[in-house]
Amino acid sequence: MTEFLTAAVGLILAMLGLGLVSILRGPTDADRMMAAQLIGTAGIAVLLLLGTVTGVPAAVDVALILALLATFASIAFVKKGLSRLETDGADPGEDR
Amino acid sequence: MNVARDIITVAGVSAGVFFFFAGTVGLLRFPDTLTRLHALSKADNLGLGFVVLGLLPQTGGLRDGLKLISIWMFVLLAGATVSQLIARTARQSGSGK
Amino acid sequence: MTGSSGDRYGRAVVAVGGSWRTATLRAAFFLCLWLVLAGANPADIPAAAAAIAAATWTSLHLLEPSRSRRSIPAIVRLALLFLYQSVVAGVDVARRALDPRLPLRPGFVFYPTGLSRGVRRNVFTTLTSLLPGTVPTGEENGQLVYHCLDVEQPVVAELAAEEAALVRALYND
Amino acid sequence: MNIATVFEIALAAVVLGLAIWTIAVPDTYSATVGFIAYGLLVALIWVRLDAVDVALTEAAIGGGLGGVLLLGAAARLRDTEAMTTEGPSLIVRLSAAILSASIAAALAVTILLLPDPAPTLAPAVVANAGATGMTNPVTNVLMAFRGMDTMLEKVVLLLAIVGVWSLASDQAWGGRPGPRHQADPNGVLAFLARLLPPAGIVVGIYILWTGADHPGGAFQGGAVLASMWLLVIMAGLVDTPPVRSRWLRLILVAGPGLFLAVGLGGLCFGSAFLAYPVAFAKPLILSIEVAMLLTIATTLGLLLAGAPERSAER
Repeated sequence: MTEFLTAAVGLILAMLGLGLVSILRGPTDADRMMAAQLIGTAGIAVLLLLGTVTGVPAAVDVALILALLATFASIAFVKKGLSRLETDGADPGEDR
Repeated sequence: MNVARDIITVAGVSAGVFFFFAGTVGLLRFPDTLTRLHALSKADNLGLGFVVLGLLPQTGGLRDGLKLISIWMFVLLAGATVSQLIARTARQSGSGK
Repeated sequence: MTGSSGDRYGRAVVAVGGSWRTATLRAAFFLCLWLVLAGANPADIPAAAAAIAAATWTSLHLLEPSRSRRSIPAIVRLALLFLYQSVVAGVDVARRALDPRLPLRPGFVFYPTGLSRGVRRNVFTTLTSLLPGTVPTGEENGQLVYHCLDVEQPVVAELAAEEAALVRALYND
Repeated sequence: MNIATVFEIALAAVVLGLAIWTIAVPDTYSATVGFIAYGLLVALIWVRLDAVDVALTEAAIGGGLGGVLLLGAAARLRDTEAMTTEGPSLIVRLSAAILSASIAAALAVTILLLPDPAPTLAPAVVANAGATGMTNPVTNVLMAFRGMDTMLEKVVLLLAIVGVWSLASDQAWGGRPGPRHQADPNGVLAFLARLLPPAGIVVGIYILWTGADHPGGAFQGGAVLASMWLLVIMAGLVDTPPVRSRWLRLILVAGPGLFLAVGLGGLCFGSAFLAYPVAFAKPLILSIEVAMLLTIATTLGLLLAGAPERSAER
């Protein structure tokens, strides 16, 4: 079982790496914004499997933090940093 | 009993790996930003869901299982809202057409 | 945190006074979350109480209680429906990604929703972003704009069915 | 070759590849995104090395808050980058490369020269765990065995916030930090900022509380609370507090202040500075950690919000 789960971790990690290559290549910023989301799913899957394989229950807590903070990073990507907020406007097309 | 558990784990985790694979293939093959976003947000969320399902029999008890499920719920909520924000950015910058 | 405390306290009092029921329900939810995270341990009571109180207070501040009636069976049906839909959505994307011909007919679809702007519409778009082949990309002229992988699918009919299920479960007023 | 080794090589390859990409990419925004992804992935390495406390901190700081700080800087730089066409000169690039390479080489040599087994105080830490009544060795080291270092670190955080505030112009002094964030109160961002923070508060306090016996602690918990606070600020639901607020300043000094008070108490009634009486060690440490949680969450949030820019009146 351990061997199987370790192999699964390796495969998901490889998928994560390939996905990152494709996302970070762009061409637009919107593509790159998906990076945190990709890590938020694939990275958490790796962590949960790793926690089971190595018998570290606290890995689940790291996954929990990653779930919250990958969201936070994604939102920061969308807002492109705190200082640019006023010029960017959050959603000019939506309400007015 | 143990065999049944292991079968669930193998099946769940394999399905999870398959969906991560499909998601990455989609990221590589789909033509524009918004279609790639579909691949990422749908396939990877389901992949994580199946990994969680597969790990449930290996956890120590009910609470650990619920903890895994609640992590998946957090990811689903985050993925569903963040993908809308990214989609809006992509549509406004006109790359989705 | 402090500068605007006057009006925020005022609003909190109204919200709490108006619906103790909502506060209790939310506190119960956060209690469940704590129990799932930390387990039931008598030594944890002070921390759990602080966490639940802080979370409930924040939640009442940020999200005003809704007054519409909820139906538990309809909520369960909604949850199962969306769980099923998210599996279908994943399979759908996987099928399209792995098909050598890459069957995509992407495009935008406009959907006129009957839900009011704000939390209701956000709940709807968030749930429908789990539907197969659709991602909500914002609003234009009061209509929701969905990006679809395949515009030939009956997207608008499906969305209308989801909206009806959501209204039955949460916003039946 | 063992299957676990294959996995470790894959992990190292992904992280190293991402690091090289981050250095090589010319665009600042892309480099920042790469760096945040790198921070989130390094957390996986720490879990693999059984250093879960470090993994939590890396995820919280490297992936979350630090990345957002860099994004803010990148957004400012992007405006100026558009005007300046030439990059740094060849000599600057070369000397930066030589400097980085020599630091990396020195680290590698040091690690290779370590005796086997490496010198460690871990057995001593484990043997004395009973002294505080807490079973997480990292918390024992941070709060008891090396308590002085931890206290001074918190003072450094306080100095950092004073440094950031001192960048304010005279008119804005005492006002609200950062720009006022505008976002549609009915939009998706506001929706997430209404739902997620309450759950984030429960998680943050849980991370603090579990730190006594399992990986976790005030810093990681505080970082989670700070990011939830910033999420609400970024969604425009609340404004940053004016820095002249007395309550705010009280919270900022609460952690180090209580730490110092307990330390002086040890000097007066006990044997040494920061010597906890054995019977009260755990409650004292826990109350310091609670005060620390508030201080760290507020300090990190304010550090990211920036210098005061607007007067307190709306």
